[in-house]
Amino acid sequence: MRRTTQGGILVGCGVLFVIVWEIRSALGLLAGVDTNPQLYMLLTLAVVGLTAVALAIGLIGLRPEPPADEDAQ
Amino acid sequence: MSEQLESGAPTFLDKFPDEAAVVRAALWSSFIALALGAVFGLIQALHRTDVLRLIDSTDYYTVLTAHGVLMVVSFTIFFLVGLFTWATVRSFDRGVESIRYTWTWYGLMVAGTLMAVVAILGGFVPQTDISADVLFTFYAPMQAHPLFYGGLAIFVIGTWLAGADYIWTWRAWAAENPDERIPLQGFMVLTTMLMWYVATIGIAIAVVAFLLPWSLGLFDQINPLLTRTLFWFWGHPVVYFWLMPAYLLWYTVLPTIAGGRLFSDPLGRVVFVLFLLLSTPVGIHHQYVDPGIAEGFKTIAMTNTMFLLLPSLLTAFTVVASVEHGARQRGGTGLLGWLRALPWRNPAFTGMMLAGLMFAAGGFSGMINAGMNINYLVHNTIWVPGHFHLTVGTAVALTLMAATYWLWPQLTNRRLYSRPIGLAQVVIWFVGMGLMSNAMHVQGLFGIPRRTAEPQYEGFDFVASFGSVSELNLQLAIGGTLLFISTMLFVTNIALSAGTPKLSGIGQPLSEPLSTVDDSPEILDNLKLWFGIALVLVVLAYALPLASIIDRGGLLGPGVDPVPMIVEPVAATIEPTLGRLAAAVGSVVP
Amino acid sequence: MVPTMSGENTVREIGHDEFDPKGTLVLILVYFGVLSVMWVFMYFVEFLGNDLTVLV
Amino acid sequence: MNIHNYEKIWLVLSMLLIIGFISTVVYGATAVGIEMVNDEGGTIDSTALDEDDRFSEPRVEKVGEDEYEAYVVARQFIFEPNPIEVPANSTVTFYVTSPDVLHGFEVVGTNANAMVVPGEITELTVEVNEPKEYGILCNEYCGGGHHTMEGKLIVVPEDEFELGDSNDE
Repeated sequence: MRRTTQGGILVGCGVLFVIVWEIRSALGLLAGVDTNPQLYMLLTLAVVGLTAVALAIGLIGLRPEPPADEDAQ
Repeated sequence: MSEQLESGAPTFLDKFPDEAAVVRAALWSSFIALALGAVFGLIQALHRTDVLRLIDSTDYYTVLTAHGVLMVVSFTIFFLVGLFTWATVRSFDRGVESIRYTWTWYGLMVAGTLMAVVAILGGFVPQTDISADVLFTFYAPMQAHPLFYGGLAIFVIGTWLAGADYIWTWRAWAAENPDERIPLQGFMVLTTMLMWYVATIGIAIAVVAFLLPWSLGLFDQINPLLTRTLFWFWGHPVVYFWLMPAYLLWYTVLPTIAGGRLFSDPLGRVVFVLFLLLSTPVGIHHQYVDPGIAEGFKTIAMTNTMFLLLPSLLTAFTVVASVEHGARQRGGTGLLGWLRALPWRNPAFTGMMLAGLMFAAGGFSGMINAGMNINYLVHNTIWVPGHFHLTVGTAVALTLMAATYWLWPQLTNRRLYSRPIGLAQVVIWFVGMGLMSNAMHVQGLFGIPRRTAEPQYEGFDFVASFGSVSELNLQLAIGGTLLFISTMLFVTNIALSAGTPKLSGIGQPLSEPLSTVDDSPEILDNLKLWFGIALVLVVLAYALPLASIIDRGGLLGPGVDPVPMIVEPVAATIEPTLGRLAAAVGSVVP
Repeated sequence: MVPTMSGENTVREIGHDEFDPKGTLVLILVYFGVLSVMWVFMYFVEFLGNDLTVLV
Repeated sequence: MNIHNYEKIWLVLSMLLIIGFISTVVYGATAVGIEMVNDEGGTIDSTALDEDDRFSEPRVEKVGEDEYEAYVVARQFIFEPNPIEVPANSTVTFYVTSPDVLHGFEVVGTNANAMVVPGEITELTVEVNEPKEYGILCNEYCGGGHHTMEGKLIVVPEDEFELGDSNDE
């Protein structure tokens, strides 16, 4: 599988971070689960960081956009 | 980076150099307001969360007024007039009728902004009596310096003249092309400006008939519920005025950048007509828990507001379908696998998509705000700023910034200074806003108020149902800091772009819609009809509530004295007597 | 005007009649589900379950 | 006009969503009986609260079996009376007005949340249950000391409640 581009990793991990972190609020409000904030933050960063590394070394892969577009704007 | 893809097509600057200069000026005015507003925003985020307090808490309200006015009046509306000038000239494919006239309305808007900003920043200088610590909503009987109201009036007149400019171009085009349908961008510009004419009736009456003469001392009593209602007459449609430039970009630019075509031109027109019709007769939903307005009027406002969800829900479908079309044309396959085929490394595309994603979340909190009785839960809590930082603060702001990455080369014939910085900027914004608005929504549910320097009280503590208030504060502060960094990256990136070499032939034509206007009924383009219906709807929604308010409190409400907002730190202690003293002194000095 | 921005990126041209936005439909149905669940939660749990009910 | 079938499906679902929202609110208003603050509180000369029987001396009054009225003045930057004391398991109607600028009247962490406008009287009826202390805060910006404007609502056990306790002067 081809490696994901740096830009793709940045965008993907930014979105992943927000989603994983928002789940904490959802757990707190909807389910009444009070997670430890420090621990949860560490966990979030770990999930996002591991995903970033895995994407970077091609362990998991997303096909990047066609190269022709790289500098089109 | 590899070389710029050159289509060989002329840019907007090549075709319309004079108009491009106006557009650049308007956009720069917008970015300066954005940068200043971001500084004030950072001060606030750190102050109210008690992370870092650089200013006296009394001055917090000066900062808050400046942040509000600069962001939602100057940043958004300067961008709007710049973008609309571009869209009008581009879509009718003809220059403005008089470039001097165009510069005139731009000049008026600048003058108005400067007046209002001077009045607001005067609040930092205790030696003057110039002050406007009245926040963006300037509810009477809090009184600002006349310069503030005068500045607002001149700014709004500038926008009216801008609208007339677009109509002028349209009429000139229509005289030469009597049988043609209005091009889509032109249609969007015109319906938005017609909506603005309807909406600004409220603010014009409030400011010119009441607040300005009252601040000049021509009369000394005012009906606060009347001016507040007139404010919201304008104060809700103005949020659509902020949003419509983003919609215009989502409908007409985003599909092209995604490599596709707009799914449906006629539905785009239906959406803008719905906004023209329904944006204004809804303002009373900001007054669900106001005294002096009957529940029936509030129910009507709620019903209208709920139906106003329709054009936004339709937009969600049309825009995502257009992007999907782009992805499939780029070779994307599968039920959701096409998402991978999109140009995620392009900051213009990614920024607009992230803005749209946050708008989906902001749409939900907006639905809660629109619900009449559930408003008791969230009214004036920080939930509300949490909501509008997702809508105007991201759906609009991030879209405008992202679109600038695409638009700026068309206006300057220069490449963007750095696309990677641009990409990082939009992602930082998304993460920062994710943190900040999440914390704001949750705090709001715990009853923590908006618009306050120190949400910490002596007699009680806020009860957090999970986590803690201090943790949420930290989250809010980190989010606000990221947003500040993101704004600075954006403005710097654009400023540095002035130093990149001039190129030629980098024009980017926009793609044609899949479903064109030809198969839609001509009545859609009958702007007079829609404008007339919009006016009728406004009369239906507002005639009775306004009559009732005037009947109750009088045009110039008896028994309400002005309270000038010339608050120096000393006068703002908890002693209420001092507050009243300041008011008494202030009423002698109008 | 050219139909698309840059021919190089277009692997295939897809016209009006051959395009069904089924991915969009899936995404928007998920959004519909989220909205409905969140609305019910906010109204019936957060609001109606809250203290000091305002009455006539 | 040519609208794709999927978009028609979405149009129908959108309308259902909108109608669902409105129905929920109507259910709350009718079946649960939640009334909005409205125009029934009446008007008042805000420069002459001293001459008004109710607001010259902000207080709590008993008006019926388990029914109380609280006359509250919200001004820069205090609530009067403070604290507001009411007995448990009663129905309390707040009448709130302002002699100066707009204020907010929010019983913290509850649904009792309304605007206070000079010249108008905000009327808000709530049911209070077991003994508890609530904070009250102003949630509409009202001047440089806005963040210091707070009060208290104390729900006391029925057998400990005495009229007049609420007056702080």
